[in-house]
Amino acid sequence: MSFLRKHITVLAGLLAYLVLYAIAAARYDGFLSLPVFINFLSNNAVLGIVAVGMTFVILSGGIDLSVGAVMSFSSVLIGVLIMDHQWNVYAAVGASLVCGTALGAAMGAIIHRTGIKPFIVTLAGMFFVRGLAFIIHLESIAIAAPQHTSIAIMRVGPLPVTAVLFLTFVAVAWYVAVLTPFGRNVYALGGGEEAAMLMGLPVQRTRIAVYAVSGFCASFAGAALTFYLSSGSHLEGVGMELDAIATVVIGGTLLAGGVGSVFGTLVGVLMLGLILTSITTYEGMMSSGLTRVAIGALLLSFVMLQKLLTRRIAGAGRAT
Amino acid sequence: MRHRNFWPLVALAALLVFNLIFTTGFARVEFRDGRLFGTLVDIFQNGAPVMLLAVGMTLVIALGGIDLSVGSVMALSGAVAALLMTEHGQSVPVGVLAALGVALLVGAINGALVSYASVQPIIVTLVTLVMGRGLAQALTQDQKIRFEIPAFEFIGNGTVLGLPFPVLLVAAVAVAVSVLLRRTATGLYIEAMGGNPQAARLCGLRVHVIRLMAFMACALCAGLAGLIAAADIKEADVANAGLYLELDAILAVVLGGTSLTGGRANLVGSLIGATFIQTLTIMLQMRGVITEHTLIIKAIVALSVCYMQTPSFERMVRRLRPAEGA
Amino acid sequence: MSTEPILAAKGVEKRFPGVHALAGVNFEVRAGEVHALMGQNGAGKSTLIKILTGVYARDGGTITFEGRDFRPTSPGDAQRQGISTTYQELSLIPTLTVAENLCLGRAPRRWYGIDWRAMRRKAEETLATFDLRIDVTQPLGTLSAAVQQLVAIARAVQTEARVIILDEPTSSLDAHETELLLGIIGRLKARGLGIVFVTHFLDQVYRVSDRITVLRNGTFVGTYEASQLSRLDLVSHMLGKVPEELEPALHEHPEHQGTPVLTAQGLERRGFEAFDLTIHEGEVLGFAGLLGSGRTEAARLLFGADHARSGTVNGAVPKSPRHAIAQGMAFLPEDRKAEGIFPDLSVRENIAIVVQRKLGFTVSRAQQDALAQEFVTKLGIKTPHIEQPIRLLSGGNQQKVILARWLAYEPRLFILDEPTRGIDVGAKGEIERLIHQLSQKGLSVLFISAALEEVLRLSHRIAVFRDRKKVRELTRTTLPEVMEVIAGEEPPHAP
Amino acid sequence: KQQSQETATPAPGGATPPAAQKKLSVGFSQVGAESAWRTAETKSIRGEAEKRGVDLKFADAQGKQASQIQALTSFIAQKVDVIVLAPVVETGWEVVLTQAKEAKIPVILVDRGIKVSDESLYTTLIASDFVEEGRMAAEWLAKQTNGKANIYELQGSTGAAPAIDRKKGFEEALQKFPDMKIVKSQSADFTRAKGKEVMEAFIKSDRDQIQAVYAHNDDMALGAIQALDEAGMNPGKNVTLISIDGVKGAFEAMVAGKLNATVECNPLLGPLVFDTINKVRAGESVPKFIKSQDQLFEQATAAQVISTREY
Ligand SMILES: Nc1ncnc2c1ncn2[C@@H]1O[C@H](COP(=O)(O)OP(=O)(O)OP(=O)(O)O)[C@@H](O)[C@H]1O
Ligand SMILES: Nc1ncnc2c1ncn2[C@@H]1O[C@H](COP(=O)(O)OP(=O)(O)OP(=O)(O)O)[C@@H](O)[C@H]1O
Ligand SMILES: [Mg+2]
Ligand SMILES: [Mg+2]
Repeated sequence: MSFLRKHITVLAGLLAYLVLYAIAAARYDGFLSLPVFINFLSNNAVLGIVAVGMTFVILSGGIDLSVGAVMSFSSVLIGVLIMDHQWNVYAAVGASLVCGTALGAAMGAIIHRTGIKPFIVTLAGMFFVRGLAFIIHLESIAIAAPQHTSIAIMRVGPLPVTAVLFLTFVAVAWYVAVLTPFGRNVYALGGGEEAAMLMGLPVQRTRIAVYAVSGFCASFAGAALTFYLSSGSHLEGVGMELDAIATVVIGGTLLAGGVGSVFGTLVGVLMLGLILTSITTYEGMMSSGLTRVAIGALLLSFVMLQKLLTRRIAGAGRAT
Repeated sequence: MRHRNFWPLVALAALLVFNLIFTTGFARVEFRDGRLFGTLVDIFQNGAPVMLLAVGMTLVIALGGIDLSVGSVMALSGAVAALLMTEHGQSVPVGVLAALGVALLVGAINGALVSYASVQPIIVTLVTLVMGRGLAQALTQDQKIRFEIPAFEFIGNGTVLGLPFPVLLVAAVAVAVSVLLRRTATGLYIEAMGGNPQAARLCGLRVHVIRLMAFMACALCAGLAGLIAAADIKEADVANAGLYLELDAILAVVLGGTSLTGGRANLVGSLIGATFIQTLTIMLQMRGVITEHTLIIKAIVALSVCYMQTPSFERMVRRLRPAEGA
Repeated sequence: MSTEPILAAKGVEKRFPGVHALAGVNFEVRAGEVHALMGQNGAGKSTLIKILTGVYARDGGTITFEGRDFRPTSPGDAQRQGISTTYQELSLIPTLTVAENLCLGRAPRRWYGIDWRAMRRKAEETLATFDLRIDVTQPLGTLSAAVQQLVAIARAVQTEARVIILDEPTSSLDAHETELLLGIIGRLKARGLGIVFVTHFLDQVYRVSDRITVLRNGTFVGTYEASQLSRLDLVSHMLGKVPEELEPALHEHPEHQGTPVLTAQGLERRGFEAFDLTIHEGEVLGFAGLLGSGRTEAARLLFGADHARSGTVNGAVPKSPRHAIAQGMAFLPEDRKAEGIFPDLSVRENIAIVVQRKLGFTVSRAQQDALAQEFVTKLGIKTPHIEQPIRLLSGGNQQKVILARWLAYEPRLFILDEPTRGIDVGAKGEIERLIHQLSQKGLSVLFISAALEEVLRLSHRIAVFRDRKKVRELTRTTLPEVMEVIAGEEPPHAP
Repeated sequence: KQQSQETATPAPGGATPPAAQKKLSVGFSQVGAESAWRTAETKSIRGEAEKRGVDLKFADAQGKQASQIQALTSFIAQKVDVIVLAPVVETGWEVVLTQAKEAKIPVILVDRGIKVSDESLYTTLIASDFVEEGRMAAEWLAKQTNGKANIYELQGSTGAAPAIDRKKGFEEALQKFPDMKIVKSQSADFTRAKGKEVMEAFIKSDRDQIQAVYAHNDDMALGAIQALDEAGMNPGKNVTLISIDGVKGAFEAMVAGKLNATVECNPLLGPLVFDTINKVRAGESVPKFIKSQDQLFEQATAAQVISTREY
């Protein structure tokens, strides 16, 4: 009972996901198969990794609009380092992770030191990083290095490398969120910043770390993107911040902070992937406009279904 | 205590002074064809949509919400008006009213879902962001709709008393909203709801209705902005109208000093913020700064202006000039 | 008890814009002593505590801790050095579970990370010392204010500290919990800890404290041996004048015969047994019960703040607070921070928000100013000006503002859930007099308070709650009788 | 079930292939519907498919490459006969195209090339040459202004391939004309509103020096014309304007004498695409790059051509 109550939103989300998946499977041939599901995982891995980082930020009561830009930046940087400077793939990825983490930490530090709202700092960060990415390379850049390609086509069992990375991120993030003091401090920070400070928790360190984590995840997603696309791309990151926020919130994490879970985010990512794929690819609507309307409608019905299930299972909670 | 708009004004003034001195052609204002021309006029004319959005957004943010759908509402309202007036041969007033009606409807949907279904505002408006533009695209079958309807174009670039009509429209809306905020109980109620919705309910405020109205007002502003944007270029461009403008509007509101957590509305600040953004954009265009650098400059400037409004900046100023004191 | 102070502050200064909150305050606490910090609302008690624990930086003065100069940079810093605190405004995380709130920052760990099971056990044990047996895995925010306060206290006393500071820990506790807390304070004192204790309840002060420091208006009045300071002297030190009367006049307790202003029938919600209730014109009805007995819940049902599953109030299903207010009801919620104040709004706006409905749609600043000014004077609200954001006021003064909000509206029935919480002696007397006056004017009051004597003193009639159920109504009763009913040691009540 | 239904519907009208032969199924992954040009392209391909009784699976990627890759994987899973791809970006296609190749599905690229190490990953590219378009524009402008002009450039979206190539081609061709110089160059995001705004800024700062405007697409040029008009600067006469795409609005502007020339970038690729598909399926060899016919239109011819413009 207590387990059910505690994870109600995620469970409701999962249930709603299964319902929609069942409908899609009934509607489209070949939807209900392992390869299709694995495709979901790998196709949404990049967004998923970004969303994992975003989960921490939102749990802490903040928001990070720079993730898309950081991701693009990191992928372009990796491309430039490998193609123009003949770096080793691992070194290039490492360098981009360092850059991404540093950018995130810098934003966290600015937020903490100056008291400017995260929304603005990370919005400025988004502009800044996007500008930076254009400066290091104006175009998207194709990556064709044997070492890189060999990683890109690697598979673990039936899973492509990006899917593996995504699942690993979810697992590690779950561990960090639930079983480490840092994770709990993030929840506390989101539940009440002043209270957390008065309770003697390391508010400053936690906050800076949260944005650093988000920067790390975003730049890792950039690396995953290069494996997925074999290129460093400016374009893929545009608008990704909203997608990431949407998946996190769909997964039951409160935008106000303090409540939510990493598994919720996993459900959110799968959900968004399901909606987008089934509408744009399987349904194959001829009108771009109607496609968007359908995406929105499905998204909304998912959220409503999730709400309904939550209420049904939990019963009317204390209204206060 | 300094006036709350002190620092935003200082920033804007600094920017203007810089441009008047260093940007060639910035200071020039001329009177031609019964109308004022010049960069200073352009700032307000081109900035009109964002200013309108900022006005509406101020209400929603003060209430503790956020509205991401404004850009899509712009596209939708422009498309509806253009469609009615071109393909369905309706008169201008009918087109305008219908467009605003559609905008209001979207606002009502936003408000209702936030209020009655208690879905988080960011999710609701993200959905309407996607659907709104989609609907506009579906209505126009992905086509741009061009028109030559002088009466309608007037909304975008007509002249009244030597000033562009959009500027006057923004002024009128701003005055109306500010009267609503400061001279009626609405402002008090909205700020109360943003500050503590639970307490607001226990004080007998009609929380649902107020929320609904705020989202509708915001959408109405967006609808007007959409009309201006379409009328200005004589074309309803569903794919691009208002694209990403929600971010500009939110930025304007925050630059103006309204806290994103709600509880306080600073309308004048938002207008200053919008003016600031537009001035910066025009300046960068006039000086021929390339996009890469534009992005970086924008980032740094926005951060600095926000920093000027924080207590930590205030402390620094006080330390630098102890004589000034309180 | 040694006479060497562990923690000593000399000449502490603190200024806020427009307020000189502390002007040369001296304060010290010794090992093995309970030191009460007393003063009216806004005297500067909480500010002093926040300076001692690193929330605010001081503008002047010296503080030494165990003989060394002490400049804590944050509450966490102070905690690590050995000062553990519960602040006046609840400072816990409502979204986390009870167990986590108790253990945050010092959770038991195993090789793989946080040991949740051990944490739960530890939490249960800790709370057991307060006779609190609740499910520690539920989110703290769903529990009543009293439970939350207990958790905060438990968290503070659980650590290895040398000084423990408790800012109004008993403001929402019942007699029983207070008793337990005082017992625990005694034990800590015996272990040689220094304890700072802030409260507005004189009884409690005299029960446990060794010395008393009095602040008035941010200035230091003096430190006294508790045994050598009479109550009257203490109060006159606090007020700066000899009080007219310490205890307000007791009510006559006639059987009340006015016309009913509120009749509730079969009001019920999940887990809360249906109850009937009538309040008459000019009557003060008290609610009595233990912590969690359902007094707040019942009041909220009457006001329409929570949704009733069935039942009627004045013949109709209670719809919403708005509706109740339109019928002339007022509701002062028990959780000031979460449900009472609009933190960023000014004192004026906080007062005007309800009455604005009567004043009309257009706002007249002059009218609002006059109104706010009137109540600031009448209730003695301490604020630099009426445009001050309410969150900058001291706790007690915030409470007064919320009370003013409802007084200004002039309702027919006041539902006051713990109106005297955190209010100083002078103001408490003032509020009791006010309630008395209201009832004399023919207005009705539903009065809930954790202080049973208060309820008894003021009410014409008392409804007793137990286990989320209304069990009895009592008139012309005595303290022992009420306590008996509350505890449930009477034969089952026949309907 | 959706798909079985679709295939079950009898193909309409004349061009129906013999009943015995299975209907040709083609998967078409389109970028989105961000411009009139794009919608015209979609329409053309869809219309042609209908005409020829081809079962066309259409996937709108909403501007996202990930979406396109997903579409391609699902086309492969559904075993279509041919894939037509209008790539969002040039890079990042190796993996999915390798899958297509393994499944022996020919891939035909339309309107934009891709960068892959192995050219055999796609069968052919049917597109305009953006660099060539830029070159044509430059040469025409040089001729028109006698090799001497202050040019103001309105770029497309920063980082977008057409913007980069059209700029590159233009600048390359200008090398030959030392007196032609680009004074200012700003991104206007391919939109009319931005085009107007940026042009206004140019006018305010360098009003008297503006002699020529080069816009990377017609929409921006139309916006610029409006700005010039409002400033009383007589576009098309005092200021020479050239843009690329050749949408109907551009022809209208030329007829009105406000735009001087436009380089057509033809989106009506439908017939060409399906002709090529037929060739490929018949085993004929096709060139790696099939250039669609781009030509330059001037004011003089605009009036005659305008009636034939479909988009
Ligand atoms: N952050 C602040 N900014 C401005 N004024 C403040 C601030 N904090 C406290 N004050 C003012 O300082 C004075 C002392 O407040 P404090 O909270 O210390 O009183 P207190 O003795 O704890 O009162 P109470 O019994 O009501 O809790 C009050 O007048 C209050 O308004
Ligand atoms: N919807 C609900 N579901 C489960 N428990 C609830 C619900 N509502 C209230 N409770 C619990 O019921 C008990 C009654 O709460 P209430 O706040 O009314 O008590 P009270 O008599 O006012 O006591 P106090 O305020 O001193 O804690 C509390 O323990 C509360 O946590
Ligand atoms: Mg206090
Ligand atoms: Mg209670």
